[in-house]
Amino acid sequence: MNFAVLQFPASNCDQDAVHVLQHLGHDARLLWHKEPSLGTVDAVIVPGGFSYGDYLRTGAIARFSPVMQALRRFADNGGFVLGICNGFQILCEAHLLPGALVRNRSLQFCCETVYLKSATADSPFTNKIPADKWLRVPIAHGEGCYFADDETLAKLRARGQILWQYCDESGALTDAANPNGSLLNIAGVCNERRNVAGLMPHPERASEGILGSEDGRLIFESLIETLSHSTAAAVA
Amino acid sequence: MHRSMKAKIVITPKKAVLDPQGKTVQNALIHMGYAGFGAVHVGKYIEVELAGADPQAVRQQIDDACRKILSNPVIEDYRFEIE
Amino acid sequence: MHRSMKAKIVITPKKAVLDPQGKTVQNALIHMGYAGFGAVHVGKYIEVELAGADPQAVRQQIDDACRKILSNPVIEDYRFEIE
Amino acid sequence: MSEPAITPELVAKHNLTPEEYQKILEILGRTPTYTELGIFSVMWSEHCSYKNTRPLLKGFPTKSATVLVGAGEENAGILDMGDGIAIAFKIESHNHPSAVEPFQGAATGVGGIVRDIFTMGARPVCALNSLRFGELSNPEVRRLFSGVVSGIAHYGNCFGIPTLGGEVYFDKSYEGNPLVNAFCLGVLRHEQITRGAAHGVGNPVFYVGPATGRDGLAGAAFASQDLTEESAEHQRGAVQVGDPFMEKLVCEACLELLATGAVAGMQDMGAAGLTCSTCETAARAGTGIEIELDRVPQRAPGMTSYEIMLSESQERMLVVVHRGREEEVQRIFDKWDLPWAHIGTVTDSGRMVVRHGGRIVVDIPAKQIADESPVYQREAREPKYLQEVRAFRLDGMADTLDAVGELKRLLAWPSIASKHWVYRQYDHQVRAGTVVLPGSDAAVIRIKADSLPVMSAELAAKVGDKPVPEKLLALSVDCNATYVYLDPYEGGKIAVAEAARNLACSGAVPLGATDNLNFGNPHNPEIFWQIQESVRGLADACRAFHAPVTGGNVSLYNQNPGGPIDPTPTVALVGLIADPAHITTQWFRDEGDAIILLGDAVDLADPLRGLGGSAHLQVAHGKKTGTPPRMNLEKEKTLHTTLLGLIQSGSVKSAHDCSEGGLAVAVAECCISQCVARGTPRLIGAELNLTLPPGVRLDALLFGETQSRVVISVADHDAVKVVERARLMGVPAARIGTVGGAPLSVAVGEARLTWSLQELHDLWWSSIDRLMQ
Ligand SMILES: Nc1ncnc2c1ncn2[C@@H]1O[C@H](COP(=O)(O)OP(=O)(O)O)[C@@H](O)[C@H]1O
Ligand SMILES: [Mg+2]
Repeated sequence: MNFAVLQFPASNCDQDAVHVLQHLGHDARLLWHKEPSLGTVDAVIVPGGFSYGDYLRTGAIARFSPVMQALRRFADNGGFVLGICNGFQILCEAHLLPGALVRNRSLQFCCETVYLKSATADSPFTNKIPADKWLRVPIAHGEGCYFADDETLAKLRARGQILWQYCDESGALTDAANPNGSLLNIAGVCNERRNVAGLMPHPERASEGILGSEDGRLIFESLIETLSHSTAAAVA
Repeated sequence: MHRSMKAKIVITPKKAVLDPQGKTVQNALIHMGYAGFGAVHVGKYIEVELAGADPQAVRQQIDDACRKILSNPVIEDYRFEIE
Repeated sequence: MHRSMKAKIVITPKKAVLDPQGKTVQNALIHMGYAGFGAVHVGKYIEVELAGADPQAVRQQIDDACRKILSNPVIEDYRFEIE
Repeated sequence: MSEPAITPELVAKHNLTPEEYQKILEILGRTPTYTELGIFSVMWSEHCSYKNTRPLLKGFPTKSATVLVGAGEENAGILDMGDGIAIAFKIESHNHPSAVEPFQGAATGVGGIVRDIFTMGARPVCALNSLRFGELSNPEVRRLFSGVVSGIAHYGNCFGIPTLGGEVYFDKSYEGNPLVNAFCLGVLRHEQITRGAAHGVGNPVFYVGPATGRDGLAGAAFASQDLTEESAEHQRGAVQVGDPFMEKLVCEACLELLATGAVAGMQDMGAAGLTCSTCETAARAGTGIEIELDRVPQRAPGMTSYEIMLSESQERMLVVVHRGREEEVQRIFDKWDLPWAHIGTVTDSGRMVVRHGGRIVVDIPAKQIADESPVYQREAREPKYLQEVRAFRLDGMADTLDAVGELKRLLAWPSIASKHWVYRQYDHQVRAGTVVLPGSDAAVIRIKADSLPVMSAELAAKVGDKPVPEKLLALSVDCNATYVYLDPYEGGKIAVAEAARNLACSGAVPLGATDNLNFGNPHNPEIFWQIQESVRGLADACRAFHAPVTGGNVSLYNQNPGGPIDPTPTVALVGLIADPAHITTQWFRDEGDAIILLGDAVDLADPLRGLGGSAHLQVAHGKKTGTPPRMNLEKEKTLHTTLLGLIQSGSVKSAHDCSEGGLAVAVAECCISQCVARGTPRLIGAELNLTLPPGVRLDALLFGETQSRVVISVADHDAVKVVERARLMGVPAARIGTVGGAPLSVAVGEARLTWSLQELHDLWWSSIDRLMQ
């Protein structure tokens, strides 16, 4: 497969995303935020980092980059997009995903490993994750508390757009397992059309044995599986 | 005439959004022994210097900027005045 | 009579101190094509609900709280009004 | 603009002695201008010139076959780590700025050290920090502690560098004068080493980064004074604010720029900003430099030449470009949307000439000011308090009656308790290289191909498609300042030995060291003696472990109204792990494994049995006294080689060194310190069977801090073989127990002590959280 990884001025997990995709045997290249077009790609990763120092609000400024206009067209055409951490925040700010991410309830940046439960296997990003498997994946963010109004939350639930939730070791969605105060323990969601998803945890940091967990691979592999069945690469 | 103006923008978290910072400040105030302090809300204050011409057009622009970038309508409200 | 009041506090970076946030927002606004926007300063806005009695005493308390915990006098200025 | 007249008072205000002023008159052959006086003042401050410590630093081992750039030559030293790859690393203090404004002080400390590393042409890949604060019961200390930690987190996280580890101690002596030492390591290919030298007469000099403001004016001089109420107040108007976003852009742009080959030399504007960077680059190249202040981007109107030259605005770099290649430079700066300006030229005059408003405001010989700063041989005198320290005996102090309670209190003591409240605020995994996270003895990071800076076309052609082999580095930063206070020489040795032991426990061999000497006022002969003795200790130990010192930092005048801080010569050691299979962590792994103590249970030659200066004395008896445990470097070295041999043979499942709190704390940590995920520790019990050697007290056996000891676990069937092998190597070794069961239980003779792991874990894990709530 052929992936583009967006690169904003202070993206800092861009290289990690490229690394893991290449490690899984796929083509991945960085795409500078000033690029007006994506070229031909199968899927796009919006990586983590601090796009514009995260001044104002996380992801607020990045959303206006030229490459984001191209990304919007790509997504509108059904192209697959995965936002990780800051990438998730950017996609929410750009209204490609519902809701918003606000400051952790601890008011502190939080870097630790969490358990993630996939709420559904029926998505391009979760289809290879066994129902009884909680992923062990790190988080690293200061503003990862997921918020949406009640009406939006109800819709997300009804349509199965909640993809990942923070859980404990036994899979329970407890408050103690929630690292940032996210509503419904939400760690990641997708759009209504199910081609755009975002999550706060970092699967790219948990995709190699030497890093202590390979669970994150399942997310990339789900996407790759989906891509191998989808007909033509979307172009934008 | 080109006047030098200033937009003073206040952005506050929507009521439904968790405001842990407000809570923390409130607790700190209580801790310091200040009596009679109620709820605290913490938001952002943005000041924009404006070289622009006509106040009406500027007002329009600031409102636009507030909606599009300075605030996020999902979680925040904004208000501003121009001086 | 006990009146219900509100303190509206604005905390801004001191003039001499670097305000990277303001600078970044300013650049973004310029990039987005807002003409005539000059320097931008980003600070904090805090609203405190006051149950307290006499406005004079409250004013003193808020000032104290601003100095001691709400602002960082090393790099920030504050001002407030009570309504 | 009228400048103040140069008076003796003004000279004194600049921290220059009358003799130093005489020397300035000799160098210039005239009265300095006000701006020149400012320049001499910062260049000759301790921070920039090491005038009080230079003779001592000569004692460090600084050369070895692997040293590519030695200590003091450049902004950071560089070591070879094989396969054409090198590492640049250094530690630096930001103590005084952090005392004034903890968040920004610590943040800019990180920014400064990161710049020192990419200035060398290296890509920064990880950071560490070493922190000291007063006691957490004091609300002001809590404010400093949380401000410093969030400042480090803010800068490092946003820049995108993993903060892999560090240390934090709490002690009254740091009240009001916290220590904030930040370490950064970068990697590069040998050919990519960049010099901070202004080579090439006629080459243009560029300024890149944000505009200059009145930030941190004369910060270098400030760092070289006692911290008084007044200086803190004075400093207030000028606090430096860091912008990690800008730094990230500057770093990426500089690395991209270096790959063009258009750069002749590069230096960051750190302490003393434009002054230091112009002076030093010219001095290193033996050239001169001429700059025009009107071209320097300025944030505030009406800045004087004095202010512009001495400003410490952050995230700025000075870049000397090969003539004719200016456009490439501009293209890259523009790509990254960075402000830049062409501010001057390299000359052959040997002088640093500064123009402002059409006038020459500075004209001084660069080499003399940079290299001929005054050097002082300060008077050293053994401190009086040491007599009392040495006289301390255990006689009047009863042995423990409550070992169960005392271990709990030790684990909850903030200096021993888990530091996860700190490191969970740091992104320690960004760049997907962290193999051992904070929480074990040493952090381990893998260096992969994409960790290296981009290559120039020329270098890429030379290197070809040869894949870069992945490397594993282990890092640890250590210093038990209580030991140093009680015996500077032994304490100095122990700081290095503990760092080296932490590396050995993780499976690494030391490559090199960097140190940060944090002390009080050197004009006090007793403090100078502390410096001298502890440096001697550090040097001897670095020699013993074949760890050349590649550079470091000196921070003096760390005092508060209550007196000087405990002498704190922090040491960071970097080591190489040869094979991923050798990576070892500190927690017990499998039920039924044998627990083996390598090293003596107690040092019988030590009359205090390892309790002098121990955490136990401090926590259970409120005493910070007694001669600290002895450090025999030969013995320690043998322990490390033996442990590494065992690790390489594949028989070691876990290894943890005994440090503060002795054997009991070490074993408890082996049982409770593995963190699987949020709220999910892995607790694994142990059953120890200890014997009290004749004449040894129970508290000494459990909590004594006898040096050169490591607790390992091995498969039951390997135990006999491992013990034999260790003994054969000359390391005392004994099986002391077995991994498994629900509690931690220790049998000593008749006595049987038992602890619930849940309780121990809670005390150890959550103590700092609770104190910070
Ligand atoms: N300031 C800090 N920043 C990051 N990690 C830290 C910090 N302080 C302590 N740690 C981590 O906590 C663990 C225990 O630290 P410490 O008690 O100093 O270990 P040791 O006694 O083995 O040197 C180590 O992994 C260390 O890196
Ligand atoms: Mg250790």
